[in-house]
Amino acid sequence: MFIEYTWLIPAIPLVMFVLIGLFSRGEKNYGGAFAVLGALATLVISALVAYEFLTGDAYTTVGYVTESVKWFSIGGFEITLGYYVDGLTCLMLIFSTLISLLIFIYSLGYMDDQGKRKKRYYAEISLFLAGMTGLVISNNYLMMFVFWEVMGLCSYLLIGFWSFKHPEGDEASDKAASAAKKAFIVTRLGDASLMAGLFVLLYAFNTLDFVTLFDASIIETIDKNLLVIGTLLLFGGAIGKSAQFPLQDWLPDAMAGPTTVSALIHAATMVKAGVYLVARSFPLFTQSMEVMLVVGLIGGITAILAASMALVNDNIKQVLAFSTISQLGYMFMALGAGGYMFALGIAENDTALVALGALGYTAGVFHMFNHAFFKAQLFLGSGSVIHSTGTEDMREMGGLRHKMKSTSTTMLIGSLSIAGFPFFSGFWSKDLVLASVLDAGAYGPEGYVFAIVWIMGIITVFMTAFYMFRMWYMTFGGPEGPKTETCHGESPKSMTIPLWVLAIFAFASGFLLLFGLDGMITIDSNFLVGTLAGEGAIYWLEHMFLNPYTYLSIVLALGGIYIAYLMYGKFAANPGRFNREGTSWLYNALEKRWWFPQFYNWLSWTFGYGVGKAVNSFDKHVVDGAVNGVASVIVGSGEVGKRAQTGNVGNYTSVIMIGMAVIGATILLLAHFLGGM
Amino acid sequence: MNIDISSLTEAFDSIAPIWPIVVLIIGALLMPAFQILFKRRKVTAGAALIFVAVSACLNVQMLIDGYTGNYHGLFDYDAFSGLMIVLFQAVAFITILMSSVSRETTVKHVGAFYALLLVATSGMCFVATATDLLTIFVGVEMVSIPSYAMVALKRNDSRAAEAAVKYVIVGGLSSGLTVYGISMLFGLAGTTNILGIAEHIAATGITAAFAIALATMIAGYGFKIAAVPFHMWAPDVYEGAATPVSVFLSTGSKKMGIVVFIKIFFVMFIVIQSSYSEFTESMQYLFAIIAAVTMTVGNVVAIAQTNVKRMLAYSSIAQAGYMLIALAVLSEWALTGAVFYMFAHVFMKGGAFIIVGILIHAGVGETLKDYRGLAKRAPLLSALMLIFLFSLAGIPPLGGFTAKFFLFSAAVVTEPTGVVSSQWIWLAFVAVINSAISLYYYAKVVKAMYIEKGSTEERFKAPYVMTFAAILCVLGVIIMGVYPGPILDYCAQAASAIMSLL
Amino acid sequence: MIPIEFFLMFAAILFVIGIYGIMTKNNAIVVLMCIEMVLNAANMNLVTFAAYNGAIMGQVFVLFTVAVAACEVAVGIAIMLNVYKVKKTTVIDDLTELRW
Amino acid sequence: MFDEIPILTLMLVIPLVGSLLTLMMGKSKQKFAKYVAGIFSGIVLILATLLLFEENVAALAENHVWIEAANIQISYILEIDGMSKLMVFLTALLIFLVVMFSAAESDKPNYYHTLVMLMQVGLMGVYLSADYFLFYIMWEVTLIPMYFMISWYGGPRRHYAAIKFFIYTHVASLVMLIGIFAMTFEAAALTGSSVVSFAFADVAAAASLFASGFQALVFGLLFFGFAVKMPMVPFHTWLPDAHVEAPTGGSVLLAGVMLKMGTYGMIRVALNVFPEGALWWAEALMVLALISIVYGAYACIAQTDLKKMVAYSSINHMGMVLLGIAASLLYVKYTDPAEVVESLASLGIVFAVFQMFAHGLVTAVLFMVCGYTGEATGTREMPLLGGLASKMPILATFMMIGFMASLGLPGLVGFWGEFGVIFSFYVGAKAYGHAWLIIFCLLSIMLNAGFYIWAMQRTLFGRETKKIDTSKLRDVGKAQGFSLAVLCIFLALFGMWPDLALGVIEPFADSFMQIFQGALP
Repeated sequence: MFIEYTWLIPAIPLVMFVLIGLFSRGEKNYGGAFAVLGALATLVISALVAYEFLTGDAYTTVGYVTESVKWFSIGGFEITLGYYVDGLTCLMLIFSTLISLLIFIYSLGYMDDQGKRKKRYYAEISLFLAGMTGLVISNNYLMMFVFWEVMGLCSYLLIGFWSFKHPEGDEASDKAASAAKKAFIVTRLGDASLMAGLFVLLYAFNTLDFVTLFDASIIETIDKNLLVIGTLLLFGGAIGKSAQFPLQDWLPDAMAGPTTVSALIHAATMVKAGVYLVARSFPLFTQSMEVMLVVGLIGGITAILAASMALVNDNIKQVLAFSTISQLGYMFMALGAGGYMFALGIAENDTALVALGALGYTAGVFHMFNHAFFKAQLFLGSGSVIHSTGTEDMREMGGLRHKMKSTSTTMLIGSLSIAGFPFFSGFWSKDLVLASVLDAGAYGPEGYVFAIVWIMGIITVFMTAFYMFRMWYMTFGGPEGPKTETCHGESPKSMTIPLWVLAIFAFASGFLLLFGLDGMITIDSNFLVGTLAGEGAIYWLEHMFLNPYTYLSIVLALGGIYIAYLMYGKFAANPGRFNREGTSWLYNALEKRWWFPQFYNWLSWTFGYGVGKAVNSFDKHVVDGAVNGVASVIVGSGEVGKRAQTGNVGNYTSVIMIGMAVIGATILLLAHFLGGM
Repeated sequence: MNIDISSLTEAFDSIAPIWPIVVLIIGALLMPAFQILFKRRKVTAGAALIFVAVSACLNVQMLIDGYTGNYHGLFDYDAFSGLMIVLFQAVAFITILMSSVSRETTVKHVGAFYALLLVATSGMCFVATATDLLTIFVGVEMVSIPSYAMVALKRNDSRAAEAAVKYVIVGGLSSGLTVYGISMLFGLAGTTNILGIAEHIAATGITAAFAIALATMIAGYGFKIAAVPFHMWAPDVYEGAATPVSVFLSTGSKKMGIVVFIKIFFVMFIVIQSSYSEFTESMQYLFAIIAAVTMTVGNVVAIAQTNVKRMLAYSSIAQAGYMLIALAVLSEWALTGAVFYMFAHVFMKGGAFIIVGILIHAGVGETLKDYRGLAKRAPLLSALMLIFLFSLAGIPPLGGFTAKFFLFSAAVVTEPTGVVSSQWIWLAFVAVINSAISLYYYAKVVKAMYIEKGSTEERFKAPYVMTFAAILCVLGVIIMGVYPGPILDYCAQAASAIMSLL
Repeated sequence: MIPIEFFLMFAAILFVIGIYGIMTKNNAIVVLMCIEMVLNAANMNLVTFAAYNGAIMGQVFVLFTVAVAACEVAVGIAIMLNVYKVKKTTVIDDLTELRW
Repeated sequence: MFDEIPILTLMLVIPLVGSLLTLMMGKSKQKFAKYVAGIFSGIVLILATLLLFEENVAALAENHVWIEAANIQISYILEIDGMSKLMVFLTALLIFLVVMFSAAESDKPNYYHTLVMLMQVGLMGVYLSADYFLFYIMWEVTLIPMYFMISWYGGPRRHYAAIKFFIYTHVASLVMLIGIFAMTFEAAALTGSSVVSFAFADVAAAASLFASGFQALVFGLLFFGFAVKMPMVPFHTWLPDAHVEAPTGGSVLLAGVMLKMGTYGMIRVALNVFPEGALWWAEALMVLALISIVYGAYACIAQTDLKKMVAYSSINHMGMVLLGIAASLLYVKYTDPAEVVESLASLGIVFAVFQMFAHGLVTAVLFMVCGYTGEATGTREMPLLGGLASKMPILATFMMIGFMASLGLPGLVGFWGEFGVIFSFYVGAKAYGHAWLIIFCLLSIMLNAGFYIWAMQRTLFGRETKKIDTSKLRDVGKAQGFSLAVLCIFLALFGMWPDLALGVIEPFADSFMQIFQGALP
């Protein structure tokens, strides 16, 4: 009875967007109220839908509910509009709407000083929410792509929110503008690849509806190469959106936007879309091991790369941004490993292996779920810090724990969670991820790749713990920094309440695993993944704590935390010792983000603008030059030709006679040869 | 003594084919009398106009009746000649209208001027009907000699005097060449009847004498149509002469040259084709080259002109080049196109010259500089000029376009409902490229009139008669553009009449 | 009887002289004379052919030509006088006001 | 619904009357010209909209013999079908909006509107006429008003631009004219009819009879004529100049409707009459299209003048149209006739036409905003601009919508054209065996995003410019705002519901491709 109204979920925020855009006016506008109401409504409906689906029988039988109307048709291809609800959808809906709601509420306080622009802000975040929810409920790739792009637009607008008239002056607004540009163009690169993927799939399947695409019997009939190409291109899209290596570089810059926006992008919407895409397309991806290998490897590289960059960064938001990238890396790791085993299992038709694959899938999605909460919490916390100190540079902070009690406490919870401190949510999913990656390492010819990926992952665990607590201590621990004196103290209730709510989730969301969430996270029943019901607490506790590597990761995490404490909490160890006072090659590499920004600048200036300049000058001088050249030749010959008109009739007669002579001679010759003369 | 009336009537009957011409000649003889009687230019002009009108009525009557008649093998009235006579009378009409008020033609001897004009007109009609080299020669001279005088009649004007000298010298030379060529042909064939000569040649073969004759006659009559390289007199004379005279020369005597070409070479080559097809083909190529060179030179040099009158002179050289396509293609359809083009050309070029004349008359001047901001000073005139120029450039839906449409199509496909022959497509390309080039300098005038700011904005008053003449031309242009059907039909009849000679 | 070539040659020479004069002479009057020579060369041809082919047409033609030539000269001389009156010269090299 | 009235003729007559009326208006009454123009173009727009939903279009055809002499038969034939429906609607809409937009035009407004109306006559004629003589006349008629519009209301180098535009396109039309001669007369000869008829139908009847060599040759001639109009690299250089100099309204019409004449003619004439020739040229078309696309996009990046950038982007987008056509050809050429799928064959044409329509709408917005920016700030040089968003929020919004639509953001009309064309090209290229070629299209997508976003950054965002006086910048006025808003609504409407247009195009494209394949040997 509720599922029929799934389409309302994106529709409501969309309506809000329009309403705010049209009717909200002036300084004191009700944009915020509209937006929050919209988010609340979406949350409610999502919850109802999820509840109905999970209790309904479709959940246990086919595993999805879908319904669609014809959108338009071209020749043989019919494109539909509709919803496709399954466990994954419900999960995504719940956490994205919930977190969005909290962020919107938080914004009421955080963006209160923005005056006229609040209208724009709330309109855009509503649209953003609409984009995400729409993406989640889409029943076909094209519709999904539309919302995918809508989100891209919103991220562009929101990152560039301060791209003109920045409170901190022109420099900042320039930075914001170029950050927005970078975000849009880089993700656009992914989108282009995704689009190409859609072409391949559309060509192969003659439709883009999930129902058909995920039908094992139909997939059988499709040319495998097309599938491989198609899925790889899809993954390209995911790389762009989820800021995976090598397209991860836009995300740190995207911090130029308001912190709430960063929270929205990192926790609830944008970057999750990439993971969602892969998770959603699992049936297609698992058609070949190679693709999954690529996914896993990319995930591993991203995880460690991003973590390494976070080690040395002094900007509180950028640290979080890097942590996001590296956590996303974990998710792809898990999906890759799971899919790999899955594909292998299908190929060798070994159900146990398939089950392991499903586990990896579960791990990936579960980590996304947890990450949403603690990342949202961390960002909002950092937001509250920035709000009260007015800076993002951690070196100017410190000792804030006394002035901002709830912020510091909640952020501590968040940090523990992301660091994988036992029993915090991060711990469960992260160790699940590592476990399945390790499993994957044991199977198949290319298994060793996953062994390497696992090593990357396990190192990342340590790094994560370290940089998170480095951040925490630099901000809240130690003596008071220059900006700490001038800060306004704790943030308003509208900001702290969401912090606490999120903190609770950040701590507790992991336990859901023990109460059957895993059953919810599963692929549709065409693929016979394990059982659709949750495995239950005992299974998972065994699975976790009988696994020696779990303890390894715990130890590493604790080690990371301890070192961070030594360096930045107790100042017992001077970080300078390790980077030779910032002169070491590695340190510079990290400072310069492994030279990725330089590389991309070089790339765009050479192959974008450089070629453009060349083409333009070619156009001006060669192509247009030819045209003008012809013209001027004709005109010039006119100028020359008129000089022949000397005005002396003697010359005229001479010309006449010469002409006649020539003609006569020709005719004579002709007559001689042709005229029978 | 008793006079046999019947013989007289016979005489009159037999003279029927040339009645229009006779009327004109009578008029020419009476002109001075009118001047002496009335001493007023307008009246004399009116009288001349009446004579032209009368002969036009006669001619149109005959044309519509489809009358054909032969006068002692010298004149042969058929659809073609009828149509051409209409054309020449139209030219005379326009010229008279113009000269009746133009300040350029205020001469003492008005009667003489109109006498000359009518004689020249009758000469052109001579040519239109002639079937014998003798009559053609005489006709051409009847046009040339009066036009020398008319050019010179613009008294105390150094440019006119000089133009007359050039004209008489070059003209004399070419008539000399012509006669020499004719004499050769006469020597070969023993007759001066064109068909007779042609058949004789076809029978006996191409000889050096014939070749020389051809060359001399091409040169001699090429002077009339101002085909390159016999064109150099044209710009000077057109520029120097009084504008009405320029109109007469560029629209009238040029057309007569084309008619001569058709009557002599077109016929001759087609007859010779039967026995010496390669020779004929090579001659076609010769004419094609002449045509191509003519239109190119005309257009390209016109670009460099700053004097509008002179520019128009060059442009009419180019137009002659277009019309020569008919000689190259040697087909009935091409001939139709050419005849149609002649009509269109009379109206658009005549009209353009009329506007130029009006501006000179009003003291505005004749260089591009003087044309600046004309749209403000004389909206109607500049609108008319715009139409004429665009028509010359071949912009639809105007007469110039339809004319080009039919003529150029003949280069692509020699006969309608005949298969496309790639033989003359290159000529079509040259032609279209040329008409694109021509657009450039016509547009320069348009730009001067409409876009650039003039030094002054005060209006001036244009003589009604001339404006009327211009409007007549515009009507012609537009009608030929929008509803060319009937005229095209007549042109087709004319062409088939020529073909039926063979 | 005199072979026809003689007359034709004579005519041709006359023609060429005339042409040469027209092209080279610098005095308009002289040029006019040369034109006459060309015309007369043509006449020469015509009568010759008429005589040898026994076709009377040639003679007729000659009469016409002579008449035409007369008119031409008359008009020509008048024009020369006119130009002399206006420009005080009949030298062709000086009559180059109209050009380009 | 229009059984009695000759509605198609009305489409030509109404604007003609309008142009004459506005022409008559002297100094005193010239300020009313815009109302007259508005009313007349409004009526035409209404008729066009009705036509868009008229099902039984065959009944509307008008056919009168016009010139019948010397076994030449020229008729006055007006017809309308799926493709022309859209184009006519687009023309009517843009003309109306241009009149609205130019309401503020103060210098000789009556002549301005005369030219606009005259333009409409020509454009409508081109899209409606079904006789080559008429078609060509209308084709040329469009040149003259545009020439005057550029040289009267244009920028500093307007004389150069105007004459260049005039002559360049005129040469192209003349070459096309030769092609028209060749095909019409040859058709008459082959069908053995005693009169040469210039009617589309009679010529197309001979489509299967033409010799292949002849087809290839004459297709080339026609193609040149149309390619210059499109414009296609390397025959495009008249376009940037014309656009930079033309007044806003002029650019809108030039890019919005006139360029479409090229691709329209290509489908209506070249493909229709010379299927075999078209196939012979298929690869060449594809290569040229790809060149236009990439070249245009790259040229955009280097531009500093907003309008010039948009002009080059038109080259890129029209290249897309050509690519769609090429896609269909490739598919037909390289698929075994037995297993040709009709829907796949017509796909390219469908989206080519759709892209024509989409680009018409989008580019109108672009030129309006760029033109307005130029008029308001006094410069269109991006380096001199910046941070305008805070001064002119409405303009900024419209510009953003326009740019987003043009770079193919889903939900706006531009996306479907791009998506569809590239997909059809993927299908064609797959048949051709070189699917990788779509990389170039993806590259163009990237570049589009690149230069549009960069342009926005340089114009609207970032620090507020100090180089020009921004103190008394005025945001878009009512009239301009209205026309822009209407256009944006259409962008969204067709973006959300492409079926509106596709439904009109598809039947046309299917029957077209069936005839096309039927005429193949």
